[in-house]
Parts: sequence; structure tokens; C-alpha cells
Amino acid sequence: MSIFRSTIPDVATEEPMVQLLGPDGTRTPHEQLDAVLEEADLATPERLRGYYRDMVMIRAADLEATSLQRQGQLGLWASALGQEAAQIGAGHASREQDYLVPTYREHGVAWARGIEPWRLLEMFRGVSHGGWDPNELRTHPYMIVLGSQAPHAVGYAMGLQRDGVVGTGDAETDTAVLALFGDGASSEGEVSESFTFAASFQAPVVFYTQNNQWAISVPTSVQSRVPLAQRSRGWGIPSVRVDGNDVLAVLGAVRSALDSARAGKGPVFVESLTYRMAAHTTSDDASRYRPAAEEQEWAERDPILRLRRHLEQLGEIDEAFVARCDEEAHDLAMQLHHHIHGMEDPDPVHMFDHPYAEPHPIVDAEREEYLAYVAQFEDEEEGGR
Amino acid sequence: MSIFRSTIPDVATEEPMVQLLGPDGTRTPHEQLDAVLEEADLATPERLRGYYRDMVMIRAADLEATSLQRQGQLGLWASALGQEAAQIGAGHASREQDYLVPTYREHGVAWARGIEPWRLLEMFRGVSHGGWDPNELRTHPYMIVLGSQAPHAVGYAMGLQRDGVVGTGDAETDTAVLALFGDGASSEGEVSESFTFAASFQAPVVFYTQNNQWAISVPTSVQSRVPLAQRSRGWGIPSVRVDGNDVLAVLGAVRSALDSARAGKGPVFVESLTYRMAAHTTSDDASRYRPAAEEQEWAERDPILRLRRHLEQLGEIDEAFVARCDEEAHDLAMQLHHHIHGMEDPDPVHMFDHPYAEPHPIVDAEREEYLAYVAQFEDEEEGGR
Amino acid sequence: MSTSTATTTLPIAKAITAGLRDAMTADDKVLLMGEDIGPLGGVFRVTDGLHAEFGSQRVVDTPLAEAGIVGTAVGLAVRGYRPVVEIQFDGFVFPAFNQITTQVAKMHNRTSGRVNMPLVIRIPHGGGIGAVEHHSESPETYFAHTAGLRILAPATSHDAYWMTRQAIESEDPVIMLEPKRRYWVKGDVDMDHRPELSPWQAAVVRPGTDATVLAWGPSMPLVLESAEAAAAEGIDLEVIDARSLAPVDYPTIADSVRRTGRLLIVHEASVLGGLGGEIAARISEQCFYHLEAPVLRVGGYHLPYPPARMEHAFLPDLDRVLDGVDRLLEH
Amino acid sequence: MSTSTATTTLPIAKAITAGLRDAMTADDKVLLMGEDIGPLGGVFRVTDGLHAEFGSQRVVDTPLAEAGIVGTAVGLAVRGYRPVVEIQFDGFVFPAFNQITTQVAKMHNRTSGRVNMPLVIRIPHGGGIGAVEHHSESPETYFAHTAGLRILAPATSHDAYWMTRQAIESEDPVIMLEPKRRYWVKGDVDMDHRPELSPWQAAVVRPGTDATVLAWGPSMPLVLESAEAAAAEGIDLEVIDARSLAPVDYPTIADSVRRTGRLLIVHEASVLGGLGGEIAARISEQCFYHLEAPVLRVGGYHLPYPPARMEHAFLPDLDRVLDGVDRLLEH
Ligand SMILES: Cc1ncc(C[n+]2csc(CCOP(=O)(O)OP(=O)(O)O)c2C)c(N)n1
Ligand SMILES: Cc1ncc(C[n+]2csc(CCOP(=O)(O)OP(=O)(O)O)c2C)c(N)n1
Ligand SMILES: [Mg+2]
Ligand SMILES: [Mg+2]
Repeated sequence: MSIFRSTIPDVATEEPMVQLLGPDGTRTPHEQLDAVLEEADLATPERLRGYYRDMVMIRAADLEATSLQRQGQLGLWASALGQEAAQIGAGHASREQDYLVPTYREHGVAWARGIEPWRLLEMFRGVSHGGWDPNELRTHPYMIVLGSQAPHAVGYAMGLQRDGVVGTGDAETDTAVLALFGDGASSEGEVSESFTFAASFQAPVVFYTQNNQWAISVPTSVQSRVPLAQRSRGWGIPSVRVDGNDVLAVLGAVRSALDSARAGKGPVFVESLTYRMAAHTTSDDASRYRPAAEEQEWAERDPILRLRRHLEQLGEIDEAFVARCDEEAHDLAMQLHHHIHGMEDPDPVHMFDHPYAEPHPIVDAEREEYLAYVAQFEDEEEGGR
Repeated sequence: MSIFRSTIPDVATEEPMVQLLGPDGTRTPHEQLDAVLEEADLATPERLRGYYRDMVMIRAADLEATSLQRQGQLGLWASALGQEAAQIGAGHASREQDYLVPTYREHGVAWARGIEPWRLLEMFRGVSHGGWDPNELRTHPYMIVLGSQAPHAVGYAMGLQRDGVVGTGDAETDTAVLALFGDGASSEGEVSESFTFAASFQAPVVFYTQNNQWAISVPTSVQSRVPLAQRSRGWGIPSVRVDGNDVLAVLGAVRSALDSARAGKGPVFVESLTYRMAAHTTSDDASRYRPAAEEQEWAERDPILRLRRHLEQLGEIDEAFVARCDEEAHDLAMQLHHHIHGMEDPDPVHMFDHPYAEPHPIVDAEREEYLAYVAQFEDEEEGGR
Repeated sequence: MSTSTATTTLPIAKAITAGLRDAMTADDKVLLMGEDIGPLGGVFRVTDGLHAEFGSQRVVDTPLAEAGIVGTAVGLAVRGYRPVVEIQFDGFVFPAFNQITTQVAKMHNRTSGRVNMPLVIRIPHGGGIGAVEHHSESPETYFAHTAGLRILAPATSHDAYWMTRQAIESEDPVIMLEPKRRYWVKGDVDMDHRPELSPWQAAVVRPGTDATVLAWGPSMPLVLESAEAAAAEGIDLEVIDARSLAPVDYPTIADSVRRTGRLLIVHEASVLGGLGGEIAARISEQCFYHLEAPVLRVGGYHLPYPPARMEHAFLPDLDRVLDGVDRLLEH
Repeated sequence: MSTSTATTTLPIAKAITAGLRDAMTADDKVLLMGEDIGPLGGVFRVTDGLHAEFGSQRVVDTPLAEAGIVGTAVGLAVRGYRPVVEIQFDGFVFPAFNQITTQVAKMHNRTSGRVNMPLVIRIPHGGGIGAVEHHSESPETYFAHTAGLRILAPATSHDAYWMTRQAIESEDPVIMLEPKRRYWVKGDVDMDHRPELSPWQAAVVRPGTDATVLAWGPSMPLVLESAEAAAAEGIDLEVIDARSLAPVDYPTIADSVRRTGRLLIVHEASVLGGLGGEIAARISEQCFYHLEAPVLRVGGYHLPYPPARMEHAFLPDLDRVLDGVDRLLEH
């Protein structure tokens, strides 16, 4: 026997996964999470239908975005297909006062936070670098430099501590941060440093990884040989792995984690096992690195299908509702389509609007220079014709 | 009960510590480590006396360096007082073919690797940024940007894998890397990324932290709320905490870890609990942040004293030997003193010697410019007087 | 209790301490973060006493990780705080470079102006203190090129106090380059009267007619001394303290150069690709018909900062500055 | 099997692939590391096929951590390997900035020349591809100021092939800035004959008499096109491809400017603090008595790189280059 200890006698490659809904929709009871869901009224049939509708809507928006990209309306699209439960669940698990810190593929989270999908598309169209007011919608901008947002989340949580809105016992007051990042991003040093800071200051932050099995072409096994959920335990940050295609497990676990953080018990880490059903982005060709069989396998675990089956088992869904959802989703897609097609390109002079909050002579001068330069052509045009 | 799991049921603040020599020198048997030490002949009375001598020597050199700094001969000195067992043990645990990657306070490790102490002092005097050939002495230069050396260690270990000198079963061939860093440095993202790479590639590297309780004025508890030894387990890297003031525990654990790495079993992490008896450096004033009582407490765990007591209990040391060691140590200190006092400042033109390995026109031109500029004054001096 | 009293004499380090203390007193959203800034008061003692005065929620000894320090400060700023971060030495800012470049500098722009980044990154900067590797760097060029950042480089106690206050008040992120080898040089500070000169303006600190010498931060005493030495030889130098390195105050510099016809720029950073190059390029353009000599530069060589026993030859000194002036006047 | 055959036509991306393949065949110490460079062949397919050909010990898909990638490459270099690292996009080099600046650049010097750093960092660089944030950066200035680094910026397939080989053969660390928006532009490559021109030299790619235009990498086709347009108006421009950005080949540039009396520098990076400033400063000094106009620059504004639908206004284009030429000739 070796003197060197691992998480569990010898390297732990097994990690239990919390699941409330089986692939066929069957509900498994779960003592702690059922209590959490019940207390927060998060699993009523009406709610469940709501989640179903949300997932259908966001999937339709996502598919429409892909087709808008094909039409040249977007420069790129990063599809979240297959991650709807992982995202809608996490989004709804947060309370309004919580602050969410997403990466760039959190369309379901954004939807649950009330961010209109076209605001996401703006970024991929290339008219803006981030389309909403983070403080108004309590959602950080989409972040592209992987891992960079994680310390922001911890810092925001440290601000909450200083504001006295942690551990007061008042549900409307107590606030936490949900920090999202992918399995690939988990390797960035800044994510590890975030664990260090969060643990050290016992900041009210929940780290949430959607382990969708891939970081572009690289499987999660390259980032970690053991289940990612274990990563944070080296900092004494408790963690759990949940089935990310099971909206109830996600909801329960993330809500429970946020409750714990809000109560002042420090950070928690949740790994959500899911699957990126589409290619990495519209620029990617997943067939170059992953077998169709794997995609097939996960198609059968489709999170929307699963919730629908569950609702069917409960007798809480009918054809009419399903059809209405599909219709609304279609309408949403059409709206998106028209909104984006009708979107005019911004006047480039706006690039000079916000590099600084306060006046800056170089920027001002360059702006003038730019305007004078552009005016030349207008003069020419007027003069010439 | 929470669904969130930690290393050990709930956050693990307890971690066993491997100890072979008690503070009073009493030997505790240890099944695995005794076997390791015996197989490698590392704990014979002669060897033990050797470690004792090494520790006495390096402490004397260290104290002399501090006084050289006070005399203005060194710009700074970072004393390793109190960490002699943690360093001499780790240094001797390595085999000649192993590659050591130190930080900037590894004087005992350097001694064990055969690096003359004056080469270390050169750096603190300000005549060189690193005084030896890393490949010749199989020891990386001292590194000051905390944590930056850790990925180098992993990369070197990846090179060993490619060279086929890992897991061959031949003791003279199989090679590993020992990567050293402090408790403070463990927070740097680059150290975490090193864990990720080492685990992913199962590189033959042993991470070795001397947790000397402080990072300048910041206690280890700010870097980690749980025992640091647990950090690596989140990557599935097995680890152990040893008593760093117990040269035998260090030797046994590090040798065992290196053996495991050399055998191709992947990385291991060893936390060595010790104490920085002096201030952080000669520029630091430890009384501003730590109580004298703590220093007292650790003085009683002095690693040199402990080994001497053990040798006394074995009846393997006598006054004559002790006196001879002291004398040799005194001689070493005197040599150092004279060597450093006699050291001439380098001609600054040497700063142009090695910025690039290949010719560089800007550097060449600036060198010429510099020489012409300096020549001006020589001309003036000649002309003027 | 505020330290603000009428004009007083303080070393630069203590003027910064006073600036921090007064800013913290004036606005309870101001907080300090960094390595060893708490009970120790920082390795240069700039935060000395503040931990005792304001407690560990406002003077935060962080884990040892620069990206984490700057990154959490970004989050705190989003939440409405005004974090002042200390990087222990110039050479240790690089682990935070991603946060500074892709996050701190861009967050306001990314959010179309909806989120401000009133964040200050204090960096003891420059060489000449006989230190070991990485403790004597001059990284201003990297930040000056990065849109979204501002840089202040105080050279006097008075500027040190007020720039600390003004950097903290700025809604934009500010890198404060503190002249570490001048930390203990004393000077007058008037804490009661806000300076009329904006922190973003350069100051003509010595009027002259024969040539303009521009410098900042740690090099200011040197160029002033050089001007005295030149005066003894009958050369009348105008000396400008750039004060702000981002943005650089070009009107003030150009105005001077139009009068003197000559410009020498002095900084510790490597000349090659250093900030002096940009200034030389702009002034050469703006003053093309006034320049009687090319803009010259005296600074570090294109080498890693050398070991301490050679640094005197790497750094600009009196003779090298005067040599530069001579070359300038030869034209 | 080597791809080396006589002159052939290849897009720039494939010329680099061929360069990598031939370097790997010639020296088994050469290995590639990066994100998605294995089975996927890199997001730009530059390493396409190499994983299949050389296996996962020599074409290594790493964990997603840039500091780790560059840092482990340093260790491999110490052990005698010649790692070629791919940074997926220019905007993602910053997490590795500490390793590049304090380690890669300084290791040879730190060890008094005892350890070489034959390490290549490949970065697809520049804008104009309609990408989202962080995918269009021009970070050359940061590296050009950092002593210990070299930078190559090929603009043609031939240079792409040979510079890849020569960067790998260099005993110093080389940053390879690959003109990403020109990756699929084809050009002739002669893989059989080593070019006579050193990679560290600039090339006069179009002789002319009225003014010199200097550019590199992705801007080369633009300035050549501009020269054609100017020729139509009777203006004869000399065009120089800088090729090496560290060191810049000043003799070639100065020689040209002494002949034409005018210099325009074009790059995508922000003009403010960009590499063009250093070049302008040096040429203004070296050619002071030959310049008939100040050195002018056309490049990015002092802004974070804008969203894709505005980038055409941020980037130099034909009209802005010609406008620069006009301003140059007005003097
Ligand atoms: C610092 C950094 N390096 C590289 C990239 C390029 N990149 C974009 S997404 C991606 C993979 C991310 O994988 P993961 O974190 O698992 O998220 P997922 O795409 O699966 O949602 C990479 C390498 C980046 N955006 N940022
Ligand atoms: C990246 C970086 N940040 C900050 C420093 C300044 N610094 C030097 S030593 C030190 C404390 C290191 O503590 P630890 O790692 O525990 O090692 P010890 O000094 O105790 O041996 C600090 C903050 C540095 N050298 N590098
Ligand atoms: Mg992923
Ligand atoms: Mg320590």
C-alpha cells in the first residue's frame, strides 16, 4: 500500500451522479433535493411545463441562430443544443437578486434570466461585444477568454459579503453568485485561483460546470483523469455531480448550492454532466473528432424529451400544450429571423463611444480624424455626382 | 446531510502527517518508508551523520550569508533556516539523473545537489541571475516569479517520457523531476495548471511544497483552509503530508514519490510541514506579523537538533564528530566570507553577452554604443590627468 | 481620523498612504487588496497602519495569485466597489496580464459603457534599488498601448498624494506606477487644496530654451539634476514631467518642443519599443518643421534587466543624459 | 515522407503545415503542442494530418491552459526538445504572458547562455475575419518590446514555409505571427532552395521613388494594392515587407527612406504605442536629414478591437492608405 492518499482510496474514478429523472422520464425520489424543490415550489406541474416550454423555446431560437449564421446574418453561432436542461435548470435555480456570470454558450441561462435572445445574437452578428446592462439584469456579459470570468464572480461575491447581503436569514436579501464555465475552461489557472479566493474568503459563490464532454475537439479526459466534480475538493470546496440532462436534478442541486452560499456557508461546486449535441460552433466540424455513435447515444438522453416523458407519466401534459409550445417557439424563431434580418449595421463611429468612461484626448482626436476622413468621401460623392 | 461531498465526509481539516523521528529524536517505525529507506540504503548511521553534517554546513553558510548581507556584500538574502531537513532530505532523495526545479530558497537542496553555496550568493549579490548549468547539475535555476517553474518541471518530465527514461525498470535509467514551491506559491494558477498537465500526461514529476507556515506575512491558512496536501487530490494526484523537520520522513516520502514517478505511475504531491525560522528575507521584519511564541515553539522542533538527538539515541554520534562538523561549517562560512568579499564586480559590458543565443543587430549596436560611450570617459581620464 | 492637514512634508510612500487613507475615509466603497498589505503594511509599508484602521474587510491580504487579485477586483468593481490593488513588484504584474488586458481594459467598452471599472492597480516600479531579478522592471509600454487603461506616474510627494486620490476617483481603470526607488524621498504635500493641474496633464517643471527633456516618475530627479549640470555649462534645458503616461499630454510637450526645437526623452524601460518611441514619433510628426534635431532617447538597452551590480550601466544616469543632450545639440 | 518537392502552389496555411512537417521529419526533437491541434488539425487546420502522421507524442492536444502550454514547452526545451506551440487565437496569448515575458524571453540570459530556448509560439494574428471579441488582435508590440524574443511575420506562402522552418531552427524563441485572414491565399513556394534572404531581413517587394510604405503580415496585400492604385495616379511607391518584427531590419528601411524621403507605416494594431511608433522614431533619427515629411502611420485606433460589423472602419484599407500617402506627399 502506498503512503500517498487520494480522494478515495486510490485515485477515484467513480463519482456518484445525482439524478431525479431517468432517461425515460421516471422520477426517482431524492430526500434532500426533493425537500429543496418543494420548499421553493420549483417542481409543481405548472413549473415543469414552464421548463418544458423554456427548453423548447430556446432550442428553437438556437436552431434559428444556426440558420441565420448560414444565411450570413451572424458571423458565428455557438449552439447550446443538448444543454437546455443544464441551463434552464441553473437559470431558474437562481433568485432574482443573484448574480450570474456566464461564458459564451449560456443561451438557456440567459433566457431564464429574461435576456431576449436577439441580445445574444447581436454579439455573434458582430454589432456589439455584449448586449445588456449587467447590473440591471444581474447577469455578467458573455465572456470569451476562457476562465477569465471566474475571478469576477468571486469578487462580486466578496462585494456581497461587504454589502451585508449574505447569511442574514432573509430570503429576499441573501444573495449569491453563480459562476459558469465549461469542462475545458476548468483547466485555466484563473479558475483554480478563483477556487482559492472563494475558499479563502468563504465567498457566496457557486461554481457550475457544464461538462458537455468536449472542449472543441478535446475530450474532458484530457482536462481531468478523475471526475471533474472532485476538482474543488482539494480546496475544501464541497461538490456534487448531477445529471445535466435532468432539469430537476440541476434545479435542485444548484438551488441547494446557492442556498448554502447565500446562507454564508461558502462556495460550492456543481458539475453538470451533459452533451454538446451540435458542433462547437458553426465553424467547427465535429465529425473530424467524435464518432456519430456517441452523438446518437446522447441524442437518446435528450433533456427536452426526458422532461416531456416525465410530464406524460405525470399526466400533466397534452398534445395541445406541446403544440402551443412548438407554435410559440416557431413564432420566436420567426421574430428572431426578422429582427436580425432587419438589423442595420451600426455606424462605425460608435466604436469611439465607450473605450473610456471619462474624456480621453487621443480617442477624441482619433474620432474627429475619423469623421473628417469619412466626410471626405461624402464631399466627393456630393461633388462628384 | 448535504449532497455536496468533500475530500472526506465534510470539509477535511484533519490530515495525518508522516513522521519517523519525533521531536525528541525517537524513531517510530513506518512499514512502507522503512522499506524504501532500507532498500536505498538511505538510513545507515553513516548516512545519518552525513545528513547531520549537511544540515550543519548549510545552516552555517546561511547564517554567513545573512551577515554578508548586513555587511553590504549581498543585496538581499532569503534564509532557509529551519528548513534544513525539508531540503537536505528532498535533495538526497533524488537520484543523480533526476532533474530538480527549485524556487529561490532551496539552499539545502542545492547543497545536496552539489551546488557550491557561493553560486547561490552570486544571485543575491547581484552579479548573476542564475549561476550554474542546469543540464550539467540537473538543477533548474533559482526561480523568483512564484509558481512559474512548476510547468517547466512538468514539461521537462514530458521530455523524459519521450526520451524513454521512465518506467523501464532500470534504476539508473528511470528519471523523474522534483518540482519545488512554497505554500504561498501554491495559489498561483500556473501551479494548478501544472497539476492539470502532470495528471493529464501522467508525467513523472513529484510536486514538493515546503509549507513553512508563511508567505512573507501571510499565513498558509489564507492560501488554503484545508491541509495543502489535499490540494492535488482534486486532480487525482495522490499526496501525503510529512513532517518537514524530520529528515527521514522527508527522505522516505520523497524517494518513494520519485520512485513511483520514475516507474511511470504519474505525478505525486508531497507537503512538507516545516517552519521559516528567520524573517522572509533580510529586508523583512517578521515581528510585525508573527508572535515570538510561535517562533519559540518551532525552535524546539529544530530539525538539526532532532537528528542529533536521534543519532545520540542510536549511539552513533560523538562529541568529536559534532565538533568536526562545527569546524568544517566554520571553515565553509569563512571561505564564503572571503570568496564574496573578494568577488569583483563584473564589467557591465557582460550584460550584453546573452540576451540572445544568435546574433542580434540591435543588441550588437547597443553594445558598441555602450563601449564607445564608456571609452569617452577613459579618453577623458587619460587626457585630463 | 483623516491625515489631511495643511502643507506638510512627507516621503512619497507616506504621501500615497495618506492618499489611500483619505480616499478610504471619503468613500467606504474604496478597499485595498494585495499580498502582504495587511498587518505587514506591504513590503514597502505603503499601506502601513491602514489594516489596523480600516480592518480586514477593507484592507485585504489576499491569496498569492495576481490574476486572482485583479480578477476579483473586477468583480468588486462591477458590484460598486472601488478596489485599489497592490502588485508587490513590477515584475509580478505579468500573471495578471490577461485580466488587465482582456478584462480590466475592456469591460467598460464591452458593456457599451454600462459598467465602469474604477479600479486602481498600484505598481512599485523601476530599478536602481539593487534588487534581485524581476524587481526592477518598467512595464509602462505594455499598458500604454492597451486601449482602456490609464497610467499615472507621480514623481513627487504632492503628486503621489493627489494622483492616488484622483486615480481612485477615476471611473476608468488606472495603473499607478510608483517610483519605488524614490519612495523615501521627502517633499511638500498640500492635502487641502486640490491641484489645478489635471492629473492627465504634463508639467513644465523647469523652463528653458535650448532643448526639452521629458521624463517621468523615478527619472525626474535625474533629469532635473542633469538640467542643473547642463546649466553650469551654459545649456538651458526645459524639463517636463509627463505625469500621465496614458494619455500622454502631447499639447504641452509639443508646445515646448516648438519653442526649443529639440527633445530628449529619458526613461528606464528599454528604449527599443519603449513608450519614448511613441512620443518621439508623435512629436516628430507634430513638430516636424520646428525640430532642429531628431528626437533622441536615453533609456535601458534591449536586454533583460541586468543583475544589480550592473544596473548602473543599464539605467540612464547623469552622464548618459548629458551625453544625450550633447548629441541633441550637435545637430 | 517529406512534402518537399520543387516549386509548388500552396495557401499560406498549408505552407506552414508543410514547414512543420518537414521540420518534424528533419529533427525528431521537434514537437507540436496546443489546443485542438491533434485529430482536429487546429481550428485553422494548420496542423491537419500531422497527428495522424507523427502520433500523439509529437502532436500533443494539451489541456486548455495557455500558461501551462507555454510553460511546459519551456521545460521541454530545457530537456532538448524544440516545441512549437500553437495559441489558438491572438486574443488568447495573454494567459501565457507571464511565461513568455519572464520565462521564455529570459531563460537563456538567466542561465548566462547555458540553456537555449528554441521554442516557437505560433499565433494566428490580426483581424478582418468577422470574428467575435478577442479573435482579431495584433499583439506584436508587447513582444517586440520584450528583450529575448524574436518575431517573424510571414506574408507569403514562401515565407510562411521557410520562416516556419527557420523559426524552428532558431536557438532563440520566436513568435510566429501568422496572417490569419490570408491563410487561404495561395502563392508559390520553393521548398528545395533555402532563401538567400535571412528571415531577419526586410524585403523591398516593390521598388519606387516617391515614398516608402512599410507593412507586414496581413497588411502586405493591402499595401501592394495601394501601390498599384497610387501608380495609376502617377505616384511611385516603394513597398517594404518588414518580415521580421524583432529585430526590425532598420538598414533596409533606412536605405529606402534615404532614397524616397518619405515613409508611411501601415499596421492593424492601434497606432498609439504600436510598433510603428518605434520604427518611426528610429527612422526619424537615422534619416533626419533625408526626410521631406514626417513619418506617418495608418493603423488601428486607440480602442478595443470593435465588433465585426465595424472592423472595416478600424482596419487600414485602401482609402486610408492612399489618404496617408496623400498626406505624406503634401509636405
Ligand atoms: C483563454 C482561451 N483560450 C482558448 C479559447 C478558444 N476556445 C474557445 S471555446 C474553447 C473550448 C471550450 O471548451 P469548454 O470550456 O468545455 O466549453 P464548451 O465550448 O464545451 O461550452 C476554446 C479552446 C478561448 N476562448 N479562451
Ligand atoms: C508572482 C510573484 N508574486 C509575488 C512575489 C513576491 N514574493 C516573493 S516571495 C513571496 C512569498 C512566497 O511564499 P511561499 O511560496 O510560501 O515561499 P516562502 O517564501 O515561504 O519560501 C512573495 C509574495 C513573487 N516573487 N512572485
Ligand atoms: Mg465543454
Ligand atoms: Mg512559505
